[in-house]
Amino acid sequence: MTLFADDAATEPPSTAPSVPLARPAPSRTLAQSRAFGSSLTFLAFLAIFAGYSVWLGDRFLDPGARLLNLHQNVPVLLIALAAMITLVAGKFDLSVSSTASLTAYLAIGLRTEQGLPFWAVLVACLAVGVAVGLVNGFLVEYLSINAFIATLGSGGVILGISSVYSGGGPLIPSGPRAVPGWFDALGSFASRPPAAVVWAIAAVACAALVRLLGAVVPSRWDRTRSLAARTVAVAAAAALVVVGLDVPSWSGGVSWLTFLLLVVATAMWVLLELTAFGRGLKASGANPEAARLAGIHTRRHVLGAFVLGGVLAALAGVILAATQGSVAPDLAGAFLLPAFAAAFLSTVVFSAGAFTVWGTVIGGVFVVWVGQGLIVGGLPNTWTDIVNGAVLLIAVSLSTVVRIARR
Amino acid sequence: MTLFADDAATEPPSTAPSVPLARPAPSRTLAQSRAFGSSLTFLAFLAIFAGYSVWLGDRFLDPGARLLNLHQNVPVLLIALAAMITLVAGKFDLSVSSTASLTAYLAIGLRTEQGLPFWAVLVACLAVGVAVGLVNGFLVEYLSINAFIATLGSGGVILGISSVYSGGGPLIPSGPRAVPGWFDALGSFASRPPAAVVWAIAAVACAALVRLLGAVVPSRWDRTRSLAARTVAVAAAAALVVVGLDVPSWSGGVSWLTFLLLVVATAMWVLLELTAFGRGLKASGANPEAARLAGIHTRRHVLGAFVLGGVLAALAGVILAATQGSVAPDLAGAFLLPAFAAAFLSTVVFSAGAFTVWGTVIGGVFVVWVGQGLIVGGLPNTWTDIVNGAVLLIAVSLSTVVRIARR
Amino acid sequence: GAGSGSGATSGATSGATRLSQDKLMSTAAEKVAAATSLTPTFPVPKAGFEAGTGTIAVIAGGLSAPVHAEQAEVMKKAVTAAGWTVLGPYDGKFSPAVQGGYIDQAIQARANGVLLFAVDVNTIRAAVDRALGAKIVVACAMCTSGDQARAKGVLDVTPDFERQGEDLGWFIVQRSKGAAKVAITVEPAATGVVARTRGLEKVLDQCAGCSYNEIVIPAADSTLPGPPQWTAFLSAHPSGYTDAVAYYDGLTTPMTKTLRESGRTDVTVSSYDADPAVLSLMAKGSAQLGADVASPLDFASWSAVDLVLRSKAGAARWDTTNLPSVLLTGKNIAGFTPPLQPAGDWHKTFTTLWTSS
Amino acid sequence: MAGSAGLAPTLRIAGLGRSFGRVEVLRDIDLEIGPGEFVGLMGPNGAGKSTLIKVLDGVYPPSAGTIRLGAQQVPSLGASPLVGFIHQDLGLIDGLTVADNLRLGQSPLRLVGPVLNRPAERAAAARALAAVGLDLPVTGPVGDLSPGEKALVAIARAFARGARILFVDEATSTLPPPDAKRVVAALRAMANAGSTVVMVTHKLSEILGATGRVVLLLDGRIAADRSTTGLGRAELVRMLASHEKGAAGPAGDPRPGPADPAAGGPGRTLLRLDGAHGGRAGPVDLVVRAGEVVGLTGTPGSGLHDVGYLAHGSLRPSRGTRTLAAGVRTALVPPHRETQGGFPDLDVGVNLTVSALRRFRGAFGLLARRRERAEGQRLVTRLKVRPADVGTEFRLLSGGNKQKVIFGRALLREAGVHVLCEPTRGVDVAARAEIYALVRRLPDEHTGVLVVTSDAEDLLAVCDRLATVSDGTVSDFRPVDDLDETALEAVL
Ligand SMILES: Nc1ncnc2c1ncn2[C@@H]1O[C@H](COP(=O)(O)OP(=O)(O)OP(=O)(O)O)[C@@H](O)[C@H]1O
Ligand SMILES: Nc1ncnc2c1ncn2[C@@H]1O[C@H](COP(=O)(O)OP(=O)(O)OP(=O)(O)O)[C@@H](O)[C@H]1O
Ligand SMILES: [Mg+2]
Ligand SMILES: [Mg+2]
Repeated sequence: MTLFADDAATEPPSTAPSVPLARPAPSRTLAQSRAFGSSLTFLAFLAIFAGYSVWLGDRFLDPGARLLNLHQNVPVLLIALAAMITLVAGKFDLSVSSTASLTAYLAIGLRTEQGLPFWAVLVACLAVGVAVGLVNGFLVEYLSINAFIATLGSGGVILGISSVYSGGGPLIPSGPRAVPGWFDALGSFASRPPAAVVWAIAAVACAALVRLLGAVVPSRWDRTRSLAARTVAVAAAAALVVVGLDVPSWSGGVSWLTFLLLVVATAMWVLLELTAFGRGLKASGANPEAARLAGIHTRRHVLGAFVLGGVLAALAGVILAATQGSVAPDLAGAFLLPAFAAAFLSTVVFSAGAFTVWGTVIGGVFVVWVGQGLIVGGLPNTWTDIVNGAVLLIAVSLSTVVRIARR
Repeated sequence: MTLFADDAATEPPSTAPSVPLARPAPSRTLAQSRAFGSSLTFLAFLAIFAGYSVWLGDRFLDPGARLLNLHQNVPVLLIALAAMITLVAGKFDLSVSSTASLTAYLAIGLRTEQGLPFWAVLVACLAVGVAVGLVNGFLVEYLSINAFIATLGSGGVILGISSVYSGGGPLIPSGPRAVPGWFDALGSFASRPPAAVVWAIAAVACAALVRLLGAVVPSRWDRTRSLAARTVAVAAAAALVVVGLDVPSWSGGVSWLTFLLLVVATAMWVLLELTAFGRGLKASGANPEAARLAGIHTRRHVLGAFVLGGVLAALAGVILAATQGSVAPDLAGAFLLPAFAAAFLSTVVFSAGAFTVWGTVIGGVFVVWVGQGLIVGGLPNTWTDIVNGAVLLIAVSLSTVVRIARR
Repeated sequence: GAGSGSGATSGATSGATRLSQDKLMSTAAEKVAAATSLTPTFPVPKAGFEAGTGTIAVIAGGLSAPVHAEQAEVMKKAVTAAGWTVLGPYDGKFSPAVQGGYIDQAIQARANGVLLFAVDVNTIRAAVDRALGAKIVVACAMCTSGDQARAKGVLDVTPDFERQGEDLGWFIVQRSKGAAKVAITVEPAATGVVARTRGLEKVLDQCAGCSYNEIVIPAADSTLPGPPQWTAFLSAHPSGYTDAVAYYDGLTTPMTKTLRESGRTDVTVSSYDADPAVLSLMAKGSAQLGADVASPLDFASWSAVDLVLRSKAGAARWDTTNLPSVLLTGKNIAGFTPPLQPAGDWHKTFTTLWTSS
Repeated sequence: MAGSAGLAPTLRIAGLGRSFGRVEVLRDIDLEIGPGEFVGLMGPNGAGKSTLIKVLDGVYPPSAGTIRLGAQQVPSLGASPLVGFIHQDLGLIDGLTVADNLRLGQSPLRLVGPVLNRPAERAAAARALAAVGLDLPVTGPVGDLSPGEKALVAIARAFARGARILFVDEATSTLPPPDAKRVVAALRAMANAGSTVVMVTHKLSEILGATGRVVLLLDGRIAADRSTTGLGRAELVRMLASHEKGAAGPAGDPRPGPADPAAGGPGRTLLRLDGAHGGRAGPVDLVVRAGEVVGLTGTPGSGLHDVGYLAHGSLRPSRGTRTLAAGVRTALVPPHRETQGGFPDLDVGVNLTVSALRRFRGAFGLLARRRERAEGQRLVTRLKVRPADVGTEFRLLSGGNKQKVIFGRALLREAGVHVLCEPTRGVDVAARAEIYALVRRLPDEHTGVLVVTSDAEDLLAVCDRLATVSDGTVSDFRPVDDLDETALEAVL
């Protein structure tokens, strides 16, 4: 920071009266109400689940079943994250589900039909994700095609490639060149990382919470006091949750896939919040022109987002193949809308307008749980669409309604 | 013009050399190159069809078959127009296909099950469209919910209503309360308006063309000369088309549905281009804040767009019921992506970025024709997705590539 | 996959012997007469057993298809009649990912059995393996799961799809007097369709004067206007074809519609599934419709429940992979009352069996 | 770079040109700027000032000419860490925090691997802000800042990046005088310390007060280039005017004579605010009568513009009342033209007529598009918008020309009450005089004007009476006749 070494010297006394422009209390209150307002949707979902718990009891509050929902939706959530990352960059990527469908085929087909070693299969699948991302990014950023139509077109091509590859039929692995056992096991809810790993994660999450709470503690408290207070608060809350919700029985329910999802989401959160790339991406999405003028290579950033989206979608496809054990045409096609719904939910679950990683994951899971509660509760099948849609709308509108009412 | 009534008096003489309205030369070229650049995609499609004609001959250039494609896709195109009108307003409406599915049920069910007179059935269907539009508009404009997620949610609810109404099954009209014969006939390709009507439309189209050409004729020509030149040009082109493409045999192929589509599209074009509402809608879509400050009731305009979209989608559903004769769950679900593809194609078919009515209709039909040509040409089915997607991408990118190259 | 392109005309493949015209027509008459009998014999289990109690998850291929929704309810009724608990019915949404997910939920809920309706278990292999591994009985009504899956323990309850294709084939041969040119729609992703097509083509291969073309229509495209592949096929072949086969009745309506709108009267559409709408048209004597194949859906659903109960109770199973079906044509349609089922109170037969040891 | 911290390399531009299509926006630009120089770049709207700066930044490649930085020839200056640019719209990203905006485009401070050191970045950001005399929480979004704060943040960013040559495009045009003064003083200090500063401005006082050299750009060419030492205001005005035929009359005197309201002075009351609250304004009591021009001014954060919105009706009073005389329309020139002003992708014609469509209703209630276009074209010519073509897309216009179009839109509405917020923001000297003349001509027996501005010159030039806004409340009105600029500043 050479510039600031000699600040004192270069600064003219006249320009540095350091009189703050009036920025009174309102902005503080604004920020606070914003934090509250932006978690309202989250609270609304919790309220729904509380309602379910009263209504359905253990049939809904069944840790195993709920974690199974999470496990089963890992591919959808990965696709949602893929959609989210391009949305952060201000673009649509409608090809994510087609990419997943393609790599699902390749993950099994390249082994059983072409006989590639399995590591090569995985590399090939991720390479496909990269290639798809590069093509999409090229179309959108270098040929300036509207992302919606560009990825609609490229999605069609990708799906077409999968149907050419498969001949339009399903692919059922058989014969001597089977996929490795661990790959099959990966898809199973029963294959789980050691409990220690899960507890370690929980510990890290608590630590993060302690840190985050720093923003809430009155600023006049000194460091030690604040830290102590926060630690006690988090520990108490954790104990309550552990005992109240019977967490030890849950903790065994975190499958490898769930674990993988958490790892991926954490990595993406770090990427978006704690790296220069993430910052550049947000800037490019929010105001590409300004970002470019600020010296950010917006094209490369957006291209990077498409590539990352492609890789995540490819990963989702591979995992889908693992959970299914076989592949049918457009296996992931039905995931497109739920994935986008989760991504858009993230703009209200934890934030007021921005797409977030954890909002996507949690929003996606919550929607699944709402639906599950209805099915468990025995709502006639014909009604589920209505109630699901209505719950989504209510949860989302709550935050804005309250915001409007507060004005 | 009270303000400018005294312009001549107060204006310094030097600045008022009676500047004629003719544009200065440089911007003229700009406008021309823009017009050319924005019709490149259109030309690319024509080139593809020319290629098909050489390759497939009468098997592709079969007026009856091509008009049948148009006829069959009228519901899709109406849904595309519904999607387009909200896109003009800067919003997404993902509920259009669900609305169509619902009104398809109602169109048959309210008559055969509830026994309403058929006019009341039609009114009820359109009323459903209005209601859906009002709800969507309310969610988006008054509760400020992101349109993507709002209409995803409302679409779910609407679809749910249709499945509750139908009990989840299909609806096959039978028994004494049949739908009127004209309604059944409406869906048929064989029921056609008198040829005179078709010719009248063609004449109006030619007149419009004569008028539009006014922008191209050298401005130094006087009025009579210009009019004469344009008329001759259009008449010659029309004659060429009539004889070369055997139009008399086509003209008989315009079904009532196609006619209806043309009427609806014309009405929408008038609304968007020639009314204050259309102008306000475009402004609201382009910059809502600026529009509001300029005195436009943006909320009402956007609400209006949603209502119009709802009505068009409802109409599409009614027509779908007429063409199908019976209704199955989520009949129109598969139309959502093609409809949006057509709407987005309109941003490149005839314009450089703006959504247009005729671009939507023509883009939608062209995509269908491209696919038909491929299948007729015997392209293995597994390849159609690839080629379809690729054609879409190439057609769309052409205009931008050329634009970039010209810089 | 089994799909060849829509352009590939097949002749006699793999050494199928062609029959002489006389032999062909007499065989056809014989086969059609047998297939059109409205009172086929149903296999009936004899041994009774004590059903006890347990839980069965019911998963339909996709509830948006009326047949699936209906049969899911039939299954539910049967399970309840046996005094067992039902999970579901679940909507498989025609997505293997969703269907497999519900099987995993059944495992998680410790169900004793999984009842599938028209689900391709091969596309959810991993979930089925997990269920079988957890000692859960998996029975599938209206499925051709294949030898591999059956060997693993999947219980199919179904008519012989290949036979249904053959029946339709013989009908077409007879109708055209041995000179049929057939457009066969296929969906290579659906094993049932593939099996029916196999049977159909096997018969047509024996007919020297017959030929056929396959038109691949992916299920996703089957609801698009036309469907596009069919519209294009018609404009590519203005004449020459005598017959078309829709791979299920959901396609029959749009296909006949498109035929009518292109002013074609030269092609007759035959199909499977005996959809009420199609049957009512056929009963009215529609010239566009050939034959339709009816399967004993209700009976299959009940039989599937019976199989699960039997497996749980350790009772001997019976052969359910060859349920009868009936070929419906303009001639016998008047005498047919849906659904296709055994005569008498057969529901009672089952419930009695389930409570007698 | 610690050693050379003081001196910037010399910048040499030779034969620089740039065309868009066939339109030559810049031609034959020759400039040599040495270290420590503070150059003011002037010229009418659309002269090519912003384009010149964008070409130097590398946003557009030049069509001709060379750029040398020190001894080295470079394709553009954008890549050099020694050069900073602040464009007309500041280039900040509203959704990101102040700290993030400050770090954009700088090499990131890292913790481990690619992970950023957030606390260090925040500290650095706070230091950068302090260098321009700003004290803000760096974790809040930039969108919450006032324009003045944003400008200072943008400048702080450029300095923090180590820039020794700084190009500033009208950063002060959106600022109220006190903030503008601070910004200019900060730039002057940088120049004194050996940096090079090139500032685009339309404000004569800034040229005269701070810069050492003025470059006048006309029609994409350098028309004059001289030192400001010994240059008087009158001489500068003459210099500008001598190159602008036609605009000379009014431009020569930025303060035309006092208003000449319709006979009989102010007429009936058109608009009245009684104890109205809205946004950060309130309680507001205000009356606008026919035939008068009412002025309002105030400091940032005072809720000044909210009073404007209240008067216009785009902000509904949460308390109190707003009464508009029967049959009276209102029109608004919004304060922030880049975001609130225009429809970038629609053409100038549409942008002009959008508030006055009712005037172009023809047969069957359809728009008479020919008449509409003709009227738009007339206004474009009248306001000297460049390019003078209603078919141009709005986003292609230069900043000042955008302002003219938005002003034209308000005129076309034929409203009874015109609310003009910052009506002359970013327009050139000639256009400013033109706008003053137009505003003076607006009030009559049916029309009143409310000018809401932080630019004192506007008030003196057009208003009959004025008041100040502070903390959302409006002070007592004073007639403007007996005030001059210094007296006015005393009032503020
Ligand atoms: N991308 C572009 N395409 C075509 N014309 C352009 C483009 N960018 C700028 N112009 C034109 O170039 C001219 C110069 O614009 P520029 O923004 O440089 O003016 P300026 O001197 O900064 O004016 P102001 O004082 O109003 O900001 C204008 O007429 C503008 O319309
Ligand atoms: N909606 C808001 N809520 C709270 N504070 C705000 C809001 N908008 C702006 N501010 C704060 O107010 C201060 C001044 O903003 P600005 O410069 O826009 O004021 P102004 O122009 O005098 O008022 P206005 O434009 O509202 O009439 C800034 O510090 C900004 O952070
Ligand atoms: Mg400028
Ligand atoms: Mg302001």
